[in-house]
Amino acid sequence: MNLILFYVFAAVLVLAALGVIAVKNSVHAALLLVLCFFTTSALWLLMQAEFLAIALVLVYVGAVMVLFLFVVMMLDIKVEPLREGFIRFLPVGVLVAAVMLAEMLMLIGVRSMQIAPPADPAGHSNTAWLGEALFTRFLLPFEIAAVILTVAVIAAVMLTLRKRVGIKSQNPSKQVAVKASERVRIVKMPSAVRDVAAKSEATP
Amino acid sequence: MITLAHYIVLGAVLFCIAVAGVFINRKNLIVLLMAIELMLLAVNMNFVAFSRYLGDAAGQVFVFFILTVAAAESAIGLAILVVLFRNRATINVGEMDELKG
Amino acid sequence: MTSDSILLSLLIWLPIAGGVLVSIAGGANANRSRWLALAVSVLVFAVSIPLLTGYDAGAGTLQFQESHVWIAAIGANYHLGADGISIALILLTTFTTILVVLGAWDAVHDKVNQYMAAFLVLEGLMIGVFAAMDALLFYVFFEGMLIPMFVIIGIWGGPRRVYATLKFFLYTFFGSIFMLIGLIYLYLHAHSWELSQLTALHLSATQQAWLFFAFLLGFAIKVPMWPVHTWLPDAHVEAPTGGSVILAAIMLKIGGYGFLRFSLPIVPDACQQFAWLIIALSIIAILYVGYVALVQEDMKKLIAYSSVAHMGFVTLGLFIAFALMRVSGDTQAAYLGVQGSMVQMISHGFVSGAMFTCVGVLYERMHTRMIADYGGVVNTMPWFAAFWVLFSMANCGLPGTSGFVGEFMVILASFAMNPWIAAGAAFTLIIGAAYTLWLVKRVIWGEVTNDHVAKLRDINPREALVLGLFAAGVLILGVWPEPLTHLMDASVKHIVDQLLVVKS
Amino acid sequence: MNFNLHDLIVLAPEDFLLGATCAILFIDLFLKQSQRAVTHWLSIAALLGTLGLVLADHDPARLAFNGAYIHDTVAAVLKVFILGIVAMVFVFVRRYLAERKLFVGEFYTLTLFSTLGMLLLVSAGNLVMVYLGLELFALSSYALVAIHRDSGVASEAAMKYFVLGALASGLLLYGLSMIYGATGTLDLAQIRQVGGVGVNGLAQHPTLLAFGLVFVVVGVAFKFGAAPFHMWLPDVYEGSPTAVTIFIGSAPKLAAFGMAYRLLDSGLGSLAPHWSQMLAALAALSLIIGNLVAIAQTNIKRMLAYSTISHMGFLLLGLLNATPSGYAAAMFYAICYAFMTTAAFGVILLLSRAGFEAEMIDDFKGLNQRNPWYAFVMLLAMFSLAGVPPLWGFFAKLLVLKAAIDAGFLWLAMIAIGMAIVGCFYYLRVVKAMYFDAPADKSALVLPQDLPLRWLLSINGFALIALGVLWGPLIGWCYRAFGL
Amino acid sequence: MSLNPTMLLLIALAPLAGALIAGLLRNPIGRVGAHSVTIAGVGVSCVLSFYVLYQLVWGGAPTFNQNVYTWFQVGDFSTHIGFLIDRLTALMMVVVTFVSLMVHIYTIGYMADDPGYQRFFSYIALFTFSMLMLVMANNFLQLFFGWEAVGLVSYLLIGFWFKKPSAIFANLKAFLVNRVGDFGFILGIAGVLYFFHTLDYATVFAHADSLNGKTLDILGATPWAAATVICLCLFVGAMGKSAQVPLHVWLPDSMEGPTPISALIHAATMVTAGIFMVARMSPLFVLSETALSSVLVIGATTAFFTGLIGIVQNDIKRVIAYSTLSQLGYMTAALGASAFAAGIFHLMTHAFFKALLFLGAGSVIIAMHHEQDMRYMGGLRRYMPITWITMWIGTLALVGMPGFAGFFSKDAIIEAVHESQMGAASTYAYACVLLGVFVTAFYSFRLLYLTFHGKERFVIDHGKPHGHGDHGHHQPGHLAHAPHESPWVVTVPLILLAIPSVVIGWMTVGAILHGNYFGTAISGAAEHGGDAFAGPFATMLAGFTAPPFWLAFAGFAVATYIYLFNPALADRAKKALHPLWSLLDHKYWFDELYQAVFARGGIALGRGLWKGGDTGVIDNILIDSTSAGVGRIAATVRWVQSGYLYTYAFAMILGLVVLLGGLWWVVRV
Repeated sequence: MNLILFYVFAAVLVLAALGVIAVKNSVHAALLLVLCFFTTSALWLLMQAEFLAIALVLVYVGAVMVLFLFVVMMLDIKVEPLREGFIRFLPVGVLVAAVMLAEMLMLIGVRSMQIAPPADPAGHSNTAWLGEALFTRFLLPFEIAAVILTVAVIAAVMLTLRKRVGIKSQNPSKQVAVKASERVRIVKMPSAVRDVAAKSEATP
Repeated sequence: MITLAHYIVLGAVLFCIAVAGVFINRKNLIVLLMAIELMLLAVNMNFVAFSRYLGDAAGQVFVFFILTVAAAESAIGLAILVVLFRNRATINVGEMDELKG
Repeated sequence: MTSDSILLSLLIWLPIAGGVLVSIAGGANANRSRWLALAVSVLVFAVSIPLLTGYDAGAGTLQFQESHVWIAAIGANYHLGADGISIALILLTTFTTILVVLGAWDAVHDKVNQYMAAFLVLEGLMIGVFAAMDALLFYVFFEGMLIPMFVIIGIWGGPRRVYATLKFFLYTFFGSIFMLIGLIYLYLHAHSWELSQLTALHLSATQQAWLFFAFLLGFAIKVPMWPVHTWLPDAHVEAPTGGSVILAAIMLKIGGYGFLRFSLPIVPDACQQFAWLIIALSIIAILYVGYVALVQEDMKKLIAYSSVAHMGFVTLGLFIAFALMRVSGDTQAAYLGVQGSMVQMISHGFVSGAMFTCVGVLYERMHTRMIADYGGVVNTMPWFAAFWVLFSMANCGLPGTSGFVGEFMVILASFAMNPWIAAGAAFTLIIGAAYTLWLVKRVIWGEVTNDHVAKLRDINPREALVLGLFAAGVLILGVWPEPLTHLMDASVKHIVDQLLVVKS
Repeated sequence: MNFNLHDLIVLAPEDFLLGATCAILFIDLFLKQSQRAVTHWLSIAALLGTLGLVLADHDPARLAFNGAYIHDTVAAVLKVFILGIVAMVFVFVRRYLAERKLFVGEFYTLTLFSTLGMLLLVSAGNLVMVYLGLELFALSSYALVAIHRDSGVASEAAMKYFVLGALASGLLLYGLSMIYGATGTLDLAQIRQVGGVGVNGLAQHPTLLAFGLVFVVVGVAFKFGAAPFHMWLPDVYEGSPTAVTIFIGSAPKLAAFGMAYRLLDSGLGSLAPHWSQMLAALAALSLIIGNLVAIAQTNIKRMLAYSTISHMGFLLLGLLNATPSGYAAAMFYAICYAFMTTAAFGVILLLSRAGFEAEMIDDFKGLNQRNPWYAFVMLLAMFSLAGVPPLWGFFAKLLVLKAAIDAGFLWLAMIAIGMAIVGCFYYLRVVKAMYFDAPADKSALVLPQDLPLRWLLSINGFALIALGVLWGPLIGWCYRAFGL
Repeated sequence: MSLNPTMLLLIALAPLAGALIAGLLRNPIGRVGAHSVTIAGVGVSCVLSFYVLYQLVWGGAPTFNQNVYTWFQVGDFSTHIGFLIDRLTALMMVVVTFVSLMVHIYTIGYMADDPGYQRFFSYIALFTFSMLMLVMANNFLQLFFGWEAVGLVSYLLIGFWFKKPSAIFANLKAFLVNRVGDFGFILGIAGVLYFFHTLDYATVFAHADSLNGKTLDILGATPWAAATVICLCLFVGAMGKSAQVPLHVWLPDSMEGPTPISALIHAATMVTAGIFMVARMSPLFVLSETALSSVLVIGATTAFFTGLIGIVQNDIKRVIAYSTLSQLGYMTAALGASAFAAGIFHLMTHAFFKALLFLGAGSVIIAMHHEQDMRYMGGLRRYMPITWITMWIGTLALVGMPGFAGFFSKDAIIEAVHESQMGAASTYAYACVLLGVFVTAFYSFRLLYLTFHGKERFVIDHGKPHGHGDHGHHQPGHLAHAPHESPWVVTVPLILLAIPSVVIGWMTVGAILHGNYFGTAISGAAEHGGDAFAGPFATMLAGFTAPPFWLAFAGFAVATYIYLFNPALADRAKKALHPLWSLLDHKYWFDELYQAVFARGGIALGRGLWKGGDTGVIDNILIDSTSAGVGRIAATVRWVQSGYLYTYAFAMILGLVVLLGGLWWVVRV
């Protein structure tokens, strides 16, 4: 039963993956990639990796792919010219990929991997199992991952945030923070009657 | 019975598709980024499978980190893409050849 | 570790420090640079005198030794030492540098401080080459020389200086870097860079053959031997006078010196095996290059080619010694061959240096080096002509001048090997005289050929001093070479005796 | 297994740097542009403080965080030089940034984060740490390359760097997954142990580990910029602002060495015969491609990029020896290379002005007449890069050649020296331009009033010759780091 | 009583000192100073040389052989500068210094108007020094030293008038041809060292016999006798210096130099160095029959064939030059016939009378304002009687008029050649030397008649300005004023040389040829003294009946008839025998041949090697095309860096695939 499920999901996954790299439209590709993630998630569930299966959907589908789609939409890219030359270079690409796959399978030695998974101990919780490892043995990496995310934020902001000049927009915080003394400027004006000499001095 | 080999072969196939996607794709940068995501997916598949069949949590923890980093990576990648698009008004790989030789 | 004397260190670092001083203190003030450089070079020469007086020539061993750990991690030592051969060459260096500084007095106006500094630094490096008894140290000095010379030719050289200096640099770099591989290989076996250790190493015939060719590339290009000599004419032609003088007088010697210090003692069996090759190349150098020199239209090129031919004697002398020792066991002739090539090196230092200085004197006045532009110079420059004829005679090996001594010894020694080799070498008597005296005929003798020659003024006292000092060297060495041979005799014996050790 | 404070003390330098970086990030927010110098000096102070902490720790090698973090002399040496060089880079680039409106806090924070990534990378004790250190360093670099947002070439370079970098880390990860599968552990020490006795657990196939190794080698080669994984390098060097190029071109090579050492020796040391061969092939290709293509360049930054490729080929010569002395040679090479490259780029930075990048070889024409001293510094850098004694670069080459010959790769050493001659040619072209060509503008060079840059650059140049003569202590340190 | 080393040093160094003072201080000391100091130097040498001769011959001094200083020492082998003074040396010293002294004095007159006056004195004094070093040497090295030094001075003196293209051509030619000889010489020396391990005469000659049976592989299958090789090599040196065919070509051209040096160097002393050398080496030469027969043939050939050329020459000096060649041939033939003493004897007599002839010719040339062509002379005897008479004396000595110096020596040579036992070589040589006598007489008297007798063929243009300094710019045969006898500084040396030309043979023939004068200095010297010697007078009387006298007389007669009585006959003969005349006029085309083969051939070869070898193959093909090739490869490889991301990625993947393939290749089992 599981095996059938595996083959189904695997087939979908591979087809979707091929679709990602082959379809014309970036939006379609993104959606196919989402499909890939879902099927992968299902395959991981088959391995009782529940936490990661959910995380994959949440992180990727929920965050990363949305970002992708957002960018695709935002950039308003013309699709047609992006497809040129695909067919011409396909044979070489397929050949190299095939050679690589052959080499990989040869060297991995899949035949020796035809083993069954060990049985799970009773009451095993994948999440607890992971959590324990994460916060004991992998505490330092965990912290560093946080730093990496910080870097990503800094970098993304730095690269994309623009203070555009020449735009007349209000600055609400400034507006709110203004004091009364700054609102009114008292200008001392001379009284109407002045001697002629002073006037002529003022207007050169 | 699903053996380890099933997952590893699937991972390898995915990986090769991703690799092919990177260098067959001559035009669209976004698809290129997606191919890279596919590649990471293949890697994750391997890690999860090994972790499961070894009964060792470390592999799955690694996947956790990969997911995290990949998210950050996408953010930066897309940011760069946006900057590039602003400068060049294109994300066509074939037009990105000012630096060469 | 040990330190008999700091004299050699002083000789190496004093000029280098002096060079730095000149380049900084001299600044844009050309005269100050000149005087400073002169002071430094004279001082260095003065410091080198104790080498001669303090040397126990009878022993022939390394003296004035100084050894400190340099790089402990790889066993490299700062080991200096000098035997008779080194001392002779060091003195040649310090002496010639003075003349180069003097010779450039009026010839160089542009960036004088840099010019002088480059020569002083070069002097220090060259002394380092002759004094280094550690292979790595040797190599560092050996290669380091290229930098100042590259700059000298490139900045102050003639119109094709860039081509010439690049060719010079890449050619010599090419050779020496293969030598480096050889040295590293040796180091990996000996776990030391000490020359004495490398010499003591036992190597198989194949290993020796490879090493031999690695060294050969390095030294043959430096010497230069036919057919890797073509950088030399270009470099000489384009180099400023001082550059040519140093190049011919000293840098070429380093190739010969290298053969003697490295090839011969370290890979004696391969040297024996391939002696025929070197001998053949040397004879070709003497004959072929002699003919090529004959037809040159540029004075400097002619002298450059004659240098190649003369250096052929150096390699010939060294390698017949080999063949002799191993085949006929004629030790006496072997000494004579090696000694002859050493004397030839010193002598060629004087003669070629003097010849290039002479060309420089003419070039400063006429700004051409083409033979065809001259003629009848003796009419306007009699004293200069006298010097020129003297040096030309030395160049064609006239007895009584230094040029004769080395050639004579080598010819005598090579007869013991094979009369035909001697005949090939002796042919230089004819061809050497032909190209040199034909040059003299076309440049010096005859009626004044053009207005430019008619306007030439004779050498000034400074030039006379430079040429006079060269002439003194040429004549003293020619009339009485005994002090020089005595200086080197025991050291030569020492080296030649090592040749008999079969290592493989 | 429990967290203990001791671990954080072992990590003191990284702790300090992270804290300082965050502080700078925060402080910078409140600074006006005219006060940006505060960020500049604080960043340098942070680096030097970290450097001090690294030096202050004389304890012998130990681990922290369950082996995730290795504190040993190798890491210490690499960190000292990484920090020192980054600090030097900061001094070098200030004026350049200011003149191009790039003098922003992000440059400093990103560089500091990147540096932190490098520090962690060289101390990594398991595969996760390697990956995270690498990514921390790499992600910051991608952003840095694009820091000049209005520059088309910069963003193009950043994009190429990013895509290829991501591809490379994908490949690396794939390899790591195989290693994990083959050995059942992520810990480098354990991997070495397991790999040493044969293949363990699930992966019964004998070549699985070696299979993973290939991907690891690719990942390492990418970081070094070794051919054929070098293609990002010229474009990134040329496209980035010189201030970023000098950073990318210097310290990361040390980090890459650290990464290679951790992965290949600490982790996969048992496969040394395999990876030696692979590195040999990469080295040969790097030497050939790097040197040959450099000849054809007219842009000095691009030329230096190709020269980097060839130098990485040299560095690999040391690495592939797979013995402590070979590693020491490679590390020495990396350190030396970093200094040579900062000197060369330093002169470019010095010569550049607002609106003038000084990045063409022709821009150096007649420099000797206009400013002899900096021409001389550049000359030293060029001859050192070319490997001419008595400059530092020669000794670095000497050691790696020795290592290669020692390992039996005589053919490779021959290629290396053959290519060194070719290499000489293009370095000499720069010297030729500076010394032999007449300047387009004969006036004396107006040097910027940036005394820290001028002094430090002079010192850097002088170091190339001083360490050429007295390199004993440094190589001694490298040797000791590897237990020799 | 033995010789005083200091005195010997003084003999050698006094001329050197003179040369240096005159040469380096030419302006401060002026003309008078220059000639005074050099004449003083040479004079001292001359007097002391006579004293040395006296001591050796009459004072009973033993042979002096002592080193002055070590030249170099290598291992156990050392070379020295030192003196070997035996009777041969002493004889040579006397000849050299005496002739040199005469020439010095003569030069005062001859060069009176020349701007290079001091330089000239410096040179000839230097020459005297060099020649003395040569003859006084006690080893091969010093011999070679002197040998080359005289060559140098010869070079400088031939080119003394360095503005004359012909002069600077001639000096180059002289030097180079001599170098060909030296090439052989130095190989000979090398051979000596190889076999004897020393270069000292005494040791070498003492062990000369050890050479017997030693061989060298030179050419072909059979090894050559060592003695033959060495002697032939040494003789090549002698051929160069003593201008033997085929290396004779430089000597006639050397007449471009001022006449005094033609007398001194190219007649009396330097050119005879080869003869001296072979005589010195006689202990070696006697070991090789082959070498001796070669010497004989070459000497005889030179004696006859170069003499023939003298017949057709018009230049007064060239006639004497060819005569010198011919006489050198006689000397060489004597050496070849093992009559070393006879060779030296002729060397000595020849030195006097040939110097006399040259100086006489020089005197004529002064009178003719540096016109040397005999076709524009004639009848000069009226203007310059002393020259005329001394020239007659010299000529008589040359042609071997019984009683005159040349008679004794030449007769001895002809006799020796006649007696030599070398088969065909001897026969040929004998024929040559006999015919040579006729030829000698013919051209000698032709010279006398054309110069001093007959009618005047020059024109005296009074009033035309002229300068003594500019040579060769005047119209041939036109003189500014009438010729007159030369001043006493010229005539006195003529007279002083005429005296020995007459008497020296008479005085010394007994001692030298028959009296064992040379003792052990020359091998084989006594062998030919075996026949009965009844004193010079008897020899002289016998000479009148011998074939040489009649041949000489025939020559005299023919010359007298043609040039004194029937001048038109000469032209007719010239036309009738045109091919022969042309052959002689072109000196057998030696010059043309050498010019074509060695000069032009050498230049062509050099150019070929330079353009073809150095520039073509080494530089263009090996060096430049390599660098160009590298550049092309660079341009190609650069193209791979296309700028496209997919190319970059593809390269990475390809790298990965290759590495994987490599791994697969390695691990496949």
